[in-house]
Amino acid sequence: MNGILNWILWLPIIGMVGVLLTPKAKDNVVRMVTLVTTAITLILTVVLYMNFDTAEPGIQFAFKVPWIAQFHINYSLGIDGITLPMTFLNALLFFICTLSSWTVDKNVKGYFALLLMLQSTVFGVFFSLDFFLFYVYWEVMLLPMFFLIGVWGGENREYAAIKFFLYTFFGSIFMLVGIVALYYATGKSEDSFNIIALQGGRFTELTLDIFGSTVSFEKLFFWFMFLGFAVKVPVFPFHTWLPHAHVQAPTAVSVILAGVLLKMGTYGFLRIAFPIFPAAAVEYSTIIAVLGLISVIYGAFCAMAQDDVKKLVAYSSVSHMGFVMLGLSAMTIQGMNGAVLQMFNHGTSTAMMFLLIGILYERSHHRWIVKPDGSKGFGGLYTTLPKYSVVFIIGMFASLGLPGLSGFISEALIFLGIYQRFTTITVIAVVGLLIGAAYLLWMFKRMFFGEVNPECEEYEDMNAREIFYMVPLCICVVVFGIFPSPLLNVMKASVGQLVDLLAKFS
Amino acid sequence: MQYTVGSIAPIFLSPVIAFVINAFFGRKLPRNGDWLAVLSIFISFVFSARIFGDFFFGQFATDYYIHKTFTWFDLSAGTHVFKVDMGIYLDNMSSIMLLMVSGVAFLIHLFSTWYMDHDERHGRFFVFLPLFTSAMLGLVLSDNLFSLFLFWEIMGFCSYSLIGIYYEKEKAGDASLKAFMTTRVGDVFLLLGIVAIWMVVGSVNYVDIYAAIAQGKFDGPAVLGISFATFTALCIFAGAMGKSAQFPLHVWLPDAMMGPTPGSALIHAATMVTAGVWVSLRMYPLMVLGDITWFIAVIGAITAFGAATIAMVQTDIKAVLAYSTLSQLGYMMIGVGVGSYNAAFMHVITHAFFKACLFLSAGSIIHSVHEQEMPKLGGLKKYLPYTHFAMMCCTLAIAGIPFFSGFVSKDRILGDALYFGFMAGQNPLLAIVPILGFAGAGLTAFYMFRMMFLTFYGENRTHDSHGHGHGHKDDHGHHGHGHEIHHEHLDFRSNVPLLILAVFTLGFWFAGNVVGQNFGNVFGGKNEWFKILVEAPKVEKFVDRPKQAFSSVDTKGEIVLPHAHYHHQSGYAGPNPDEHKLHTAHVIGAWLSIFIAFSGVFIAFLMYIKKSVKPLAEKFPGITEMLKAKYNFDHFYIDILIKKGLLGLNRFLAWLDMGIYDRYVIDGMAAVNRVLFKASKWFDNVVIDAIGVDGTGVTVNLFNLVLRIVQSGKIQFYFIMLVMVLASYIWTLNI
Amino acid sequence: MVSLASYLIISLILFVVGLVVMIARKNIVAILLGIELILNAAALNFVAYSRYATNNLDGHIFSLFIIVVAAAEAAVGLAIVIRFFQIKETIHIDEATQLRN
Amino acid sequence: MLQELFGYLSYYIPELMCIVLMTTLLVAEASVKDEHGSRDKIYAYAIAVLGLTLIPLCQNMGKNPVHIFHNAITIDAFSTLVKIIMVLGTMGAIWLSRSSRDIYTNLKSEFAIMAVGVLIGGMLLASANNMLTVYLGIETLSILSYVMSSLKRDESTSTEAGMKYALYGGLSAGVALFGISHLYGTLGSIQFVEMMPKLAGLEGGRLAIVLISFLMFFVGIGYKISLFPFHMWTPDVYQGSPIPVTAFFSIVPKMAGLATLVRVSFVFFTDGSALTVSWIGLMLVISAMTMTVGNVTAIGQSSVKRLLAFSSIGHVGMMILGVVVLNEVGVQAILFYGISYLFMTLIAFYITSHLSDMYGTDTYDVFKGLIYKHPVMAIIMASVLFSLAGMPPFSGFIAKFNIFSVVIEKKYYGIAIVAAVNSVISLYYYMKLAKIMVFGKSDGEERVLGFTFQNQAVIVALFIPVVVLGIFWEQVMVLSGNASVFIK
Repeated sequence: MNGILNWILWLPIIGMVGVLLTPKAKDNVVRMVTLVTTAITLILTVVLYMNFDTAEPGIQFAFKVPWIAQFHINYSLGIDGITLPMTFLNALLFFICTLSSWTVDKNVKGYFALLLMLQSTVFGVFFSLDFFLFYVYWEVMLLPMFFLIGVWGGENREYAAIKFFLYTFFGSIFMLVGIVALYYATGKSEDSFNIIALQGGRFTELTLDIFGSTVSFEKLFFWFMFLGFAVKVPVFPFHTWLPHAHVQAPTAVSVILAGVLLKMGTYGFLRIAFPIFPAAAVEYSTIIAVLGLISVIYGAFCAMAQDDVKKLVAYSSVSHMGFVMLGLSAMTIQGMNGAVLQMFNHGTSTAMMFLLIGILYERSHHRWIVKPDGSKGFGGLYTTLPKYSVVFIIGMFASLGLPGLSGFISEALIFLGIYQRFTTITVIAVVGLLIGAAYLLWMFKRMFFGEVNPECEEYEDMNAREIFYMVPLCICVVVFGIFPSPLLNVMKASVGQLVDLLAKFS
Repeated sequence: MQYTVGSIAPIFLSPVIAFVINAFFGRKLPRNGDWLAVLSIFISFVFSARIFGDFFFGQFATDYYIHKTFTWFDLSAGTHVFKVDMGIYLDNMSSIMLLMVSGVAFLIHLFSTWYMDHDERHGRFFVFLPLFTSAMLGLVLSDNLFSLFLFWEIMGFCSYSLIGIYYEKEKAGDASLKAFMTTRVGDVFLLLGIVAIWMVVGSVNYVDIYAAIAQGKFDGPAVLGISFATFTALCIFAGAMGKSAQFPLHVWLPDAMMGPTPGSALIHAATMVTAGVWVSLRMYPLMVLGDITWFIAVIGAITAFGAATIAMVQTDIKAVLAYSTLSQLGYMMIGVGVGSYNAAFMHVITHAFFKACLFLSAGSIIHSVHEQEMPKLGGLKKYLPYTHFAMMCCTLAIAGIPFFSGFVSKDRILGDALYFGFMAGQNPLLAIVPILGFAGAGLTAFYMFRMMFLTFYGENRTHDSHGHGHGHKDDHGHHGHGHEIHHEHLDFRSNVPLLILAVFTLGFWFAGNVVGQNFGNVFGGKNEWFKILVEAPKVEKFVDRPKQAFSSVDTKGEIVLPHAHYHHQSGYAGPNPDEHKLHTAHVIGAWLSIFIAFSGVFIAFLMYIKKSVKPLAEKFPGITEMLKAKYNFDHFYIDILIKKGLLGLNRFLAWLDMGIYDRYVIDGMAAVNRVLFKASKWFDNVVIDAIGVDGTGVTVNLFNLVLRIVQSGKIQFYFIMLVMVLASYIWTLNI
Repeated sequence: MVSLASYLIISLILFVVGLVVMIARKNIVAILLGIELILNAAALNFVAYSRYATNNLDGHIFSLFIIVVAAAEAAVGLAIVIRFFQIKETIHIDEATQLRN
Repeated sequence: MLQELFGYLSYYIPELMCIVLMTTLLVAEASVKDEHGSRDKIYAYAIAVLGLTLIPLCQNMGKNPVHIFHNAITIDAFSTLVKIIMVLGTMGAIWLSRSSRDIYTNLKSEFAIMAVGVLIGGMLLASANNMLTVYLGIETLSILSYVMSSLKRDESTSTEAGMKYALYGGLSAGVALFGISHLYGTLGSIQFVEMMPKLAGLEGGRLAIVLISFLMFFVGIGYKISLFPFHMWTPDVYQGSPIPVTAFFSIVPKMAGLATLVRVSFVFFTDGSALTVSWIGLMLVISAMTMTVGNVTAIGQSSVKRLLAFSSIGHVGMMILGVVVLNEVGVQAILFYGISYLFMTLIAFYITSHLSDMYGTDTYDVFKGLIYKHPVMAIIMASVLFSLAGMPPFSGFIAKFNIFSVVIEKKYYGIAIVAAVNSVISLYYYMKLAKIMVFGKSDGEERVLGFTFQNQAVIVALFIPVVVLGIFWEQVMVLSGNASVFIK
């Protein structure tokens, strides 16, 4: 069973090679190859879920071979309860995105090859238990994203692509410094890159003097890591790449970006920043909470002012990931579980939103709620696209946290988590929920209610393919809204372990 | 005797099943499966009736309750334990509520099958209505605030969908958005309160909360300077204000009448809007502990009076009913506030019956006349006799005429309010509560009869208005095709529910002594069954209760409230009760309200039948204008708060984000270089070449600029640099 | 009897003169001459040092090499300057400012 | 005596081969007539011989370090590895010059000749063990470089470049020589081994003189590897010279200079003396400045050649951080950086050269929409740019990683941050190029003539190490690790 992670990790690459080997002008072959690859990957993740031992908080399916013996760098993979939902999400979303990208006709080979490469790298980030390997995947992930946004993106794509790239690189280069510092902090020992072995607050006592002043190693390098991950999440001061990237990216890429890539940031906190520097994490949790709060409110406010529906959803992602940060800063089981659950739920609901916007875009070729000239971009879609509207309602209410749909439980848990630590922040954060409902419903009202806009009359409703790939997400949103246990049971052991660790230092 | 879950769950589950089936296969079923919905509700009705019977006919002690829990999900890991329990909490109050909800819902469903016939949204309607009913029943059954909030929000969603069911209307969109958002304002605070209670008390079970209150354990760190009990009480009441449309969150309810009339009848009159009152009653000990009962009373009074005043000038029949609903909800809140516990709850029940009936009658009028503007109606008595009969009963009830249900409940509330305001030794300013309350009662009688007179009496005005421009008034898809009256449409599905509901507007169903005096022995020994069955929660008895999953619990205990002894005779649960004064207050209240009610009716009669008095609009045009503008709340909220305030802020922030922060701060890193590049090019061409390269260039302090000068291509300048740098290095060696 | 110091001072003067020439003169050939001056200053140092301070022949050998290299450098330098003159018809150093951003 | 000399010569075979090659090339060049076939033969010959020199070099890698010619020359693994890098660089440059239009056809073999000459100078410098050798190395390197940079005889820019190089080189060489002369005087010898011990007992005026002289000597090396503030000639010369020359300059003289810098620092500044401390401080400042200057100025450039010139300055600034730490690991990092840098730079210059040949200019626009004309070339170029910026999974990342690690091991966090920020800046301008290449709409679909099958094959071949060193870099690390251990 230990090899299965390798299969999941490298299957997309095999698929990519297959795509590249298919002769030119055989676009459907390319699409089929990609589809089959992602499907098999999805099946494998389900197998993974079947064989997963929910009682075990630690790493499972571990796989480890030495890579650079001189530096004790290993090719070591493994997952735990926090990774598994992300893995499933990743496989699912890529399968769906392959279907949704069926209509891409510009340089199909390159597109799908890059898509598969992206999937593999994202899996790599989630699986790797070796810090060096983690960093490599973390960085390599940028390359396919860069080209996917840059080549297949909207009118202003270069700017967005470069911005995304530079932003992340800026953050991660500091993470690199942190990684190397850890390598020497452990005295170049066997486990100097072993993420699991580094965990547990080994560096609490360590100090070092820079420019004469003595600084705690842990506190200094917590911020290095923080920078690396916060850009990805994105937390408030580092969020401005997100709207550009989302608006410019093609639908599938926005879905992946919002659905999985943002989660890599919070996953970094859960897997690296918090466990390796627990004392600092506890000490600075207030700052994290405040930043999360700002992201929630600020993102929601900005979202409400947007006239471009995709930009609106992009800002809503900022807001929702702010909730995740709040949950993380709580450092209680409610908050942490809520955060991980929110990572998954936001993945599904936002994916739905972006896919739906993409579907609409294919018909309308614009995304204006209100056109720059002030006229209505859409209107009366409810009348013209009934099926579409129903799915849209599900996705929208899921992401505004209607009870019975997935968003609610995670947000409620997050609030439960933070209340005790940060009462005032909780009180302010509920405003985020309020505005969150406001901008979504207002957008919905402006687009779907009222007289049918003459432009929208000849849009045809969702076709079989689109319905087919929306259904799994609807199921996720509804089922996990009513029975969250399948997810929570998987993650709670690992989360509990992490909370225990952090509790030691608070 | 024991209740198994199996005998309770169907109440909630059968509508859910109906919803699921209709949602997926409704289109394929005959009549879009409306019969399925009706059937499912009937099943719940039967089960609730059984339970009510058991409770009513003394199967149990009056303070018996059933508490069954199961774990929804469980986060326990290692040392941490955290479970989210769901469960059923069933006591006298909920048994009554269940019966009311399922009964009224059943009748309304039945009516809707007639009303929604040939309506394009028929199927959609019968998807949401069962869902709503199930949510409402679930809310009544649920044993903790969390699941209550769950159903609470689902009801909100149904209300949103039903208001916006005619989505091609712009106004429908506005109304549904407004409804959801306004209630959401309260909801988030409710959620906040729930979270606070959960994390501090450790559970949101009613019984746990009661126990915590009784043991004085219900205190946590003060929030925002407010004591914990007050904070949580306020949060929960905020939720109640949203749902029950209390001032200042009342604006959504009138607009909610965009929805089809039966929907309005069920959701916005009978059940959902009373959920706020329900939660306030359930959390009554908390309200007392947090000492915000006076606040509740004041809010209720303002709502009751304000809404009544607006209702006086409304011309749309549904609008009148909407505002009367607001006003009545205000009375319920007054009841909660002044501690008139069971009267308040009784008013919930009585109001549910007569208001549902009123709405259905209005519905049948609209459906047969396709007109809902009262000035264009009139003289319908002879066309719609049944409707007229039912509506008259309800009007009498709501106006507070003796022997009708409305009188019983409202009179008790007002009596307690009188005591609360003048005799209970409260802050004298609280006298406002009874004053507004009585005034509102008079206005109620007036505007209800105004409606009756304008609609059913006088000559028929439906024919002299022309076809055009009335279709839109109709909440139907129909567009006004003349105004001939289709009373032949009326069949049992439309009439029977009305009549049944009308029957329940009689007062003696709810209390033997309909005029304060006890005569007639209606329910052998249970004359005052309401007082007997419904008591304010006696927190003491919950202190040490056995708690195991799926087992009914039977406990008795001392009857004690945090600050007052529950008063058997009057049912008064407010502060410092006094036997005699209470009695006096009730007697005074009774006669006062009778007098006021009749005078209200009389004025209406003079104005609209005898026409001896000029109607309001001509008498006080100024006031009328203000009332027609609904005190400008909508304008204030939407134009000022939302459009100017919130949206302005948002636009500003968004501009700040992309226009300033992103463009200059983030891109600045690169932009600086580009700018300096240009600047330095200019510097090169102008300065360097003009005055030739000498040391001066070095003094320019822009880093990039210096670099570019350095790169000026003048070899000798390179030499100078070299020498100077060498010299400076030597200098730094300081020898 | 001339002391080491005087040689060093002479060579320092040569060096500085060379520097000044290279910086101040606008004639490329003059600048080449400046280079020669500097090289000679160094050569003088070597000879002087090996005569007075270090009793070995390294200095002398070094200075021989310097002469050779200086010759080669001057040759190449002049060649390039000639080329430059052929193209630009001037040997004014400030004409050589084509290469710049 | 004599067979001792022969014993020495057995270590000196590579240099001798190069000298022979140079002379034979001269003769051949004089004898051939101007037709292509023969010229190609000359190229084949030159590259073949250079390839052959790799064999004795590889042998030398294994041998124990020795000083030959009375301590004038040290043959050890370090210098040998540097020489291997330089030889490879020279081969690459010569191959490039073969197809480059930037060099007049009748001068192509001159280019080869002088490249080999510079290579010899570099080899001399790399294994120089006394001041005389250092000086001769620098001058051999320089004098031929002047000619190379002015190889485009009819263009004023090229001539100007040559002249500037000559004048600047002359000055700095002179300054260095002046410093050397005083060192010789105060320390009493020109042999490193004999000078080092004398450093200990210095104080007062003599110490001052030594310090100043070291600084002057440092100017000589600094300008060769174009450290700030002696880098100013670099962009002008790189811009003026033909592209193959630029490529050549950005590899061979730099590696030679670095080798000298490393050796000198190791010889003189390994004890914790005051001298060493100030030296480290100086080097830290210089490396920080060099990186920043190189990268920040590179942003503004409009010509790709100039861009690469400045970026090479930035890279050197990165590399000398390996010197600052003054330990074997640092040298290891430098060597690895050199190896990976060699391939990346060659590829970058190859593609730039072919494109600028095609369009007659080397502005960014020539890269426009390359992905549509030559997808493979475009992807390789993009990868190389990312690699230069230090992105995994390419060798550039590992190189930077090693530098980071050695610096952080010594706890120089400040300079580590500077380096980090610099690599972000560098990514910015590299990506400006990558962007134009990938996203820019190409005007025409016409093929670039330069990308013949041969050239593409070479580029791909050069690209393989860029990837392999990014993933399986352990062997090369071990190799450079062995090379980093050398005697004083």
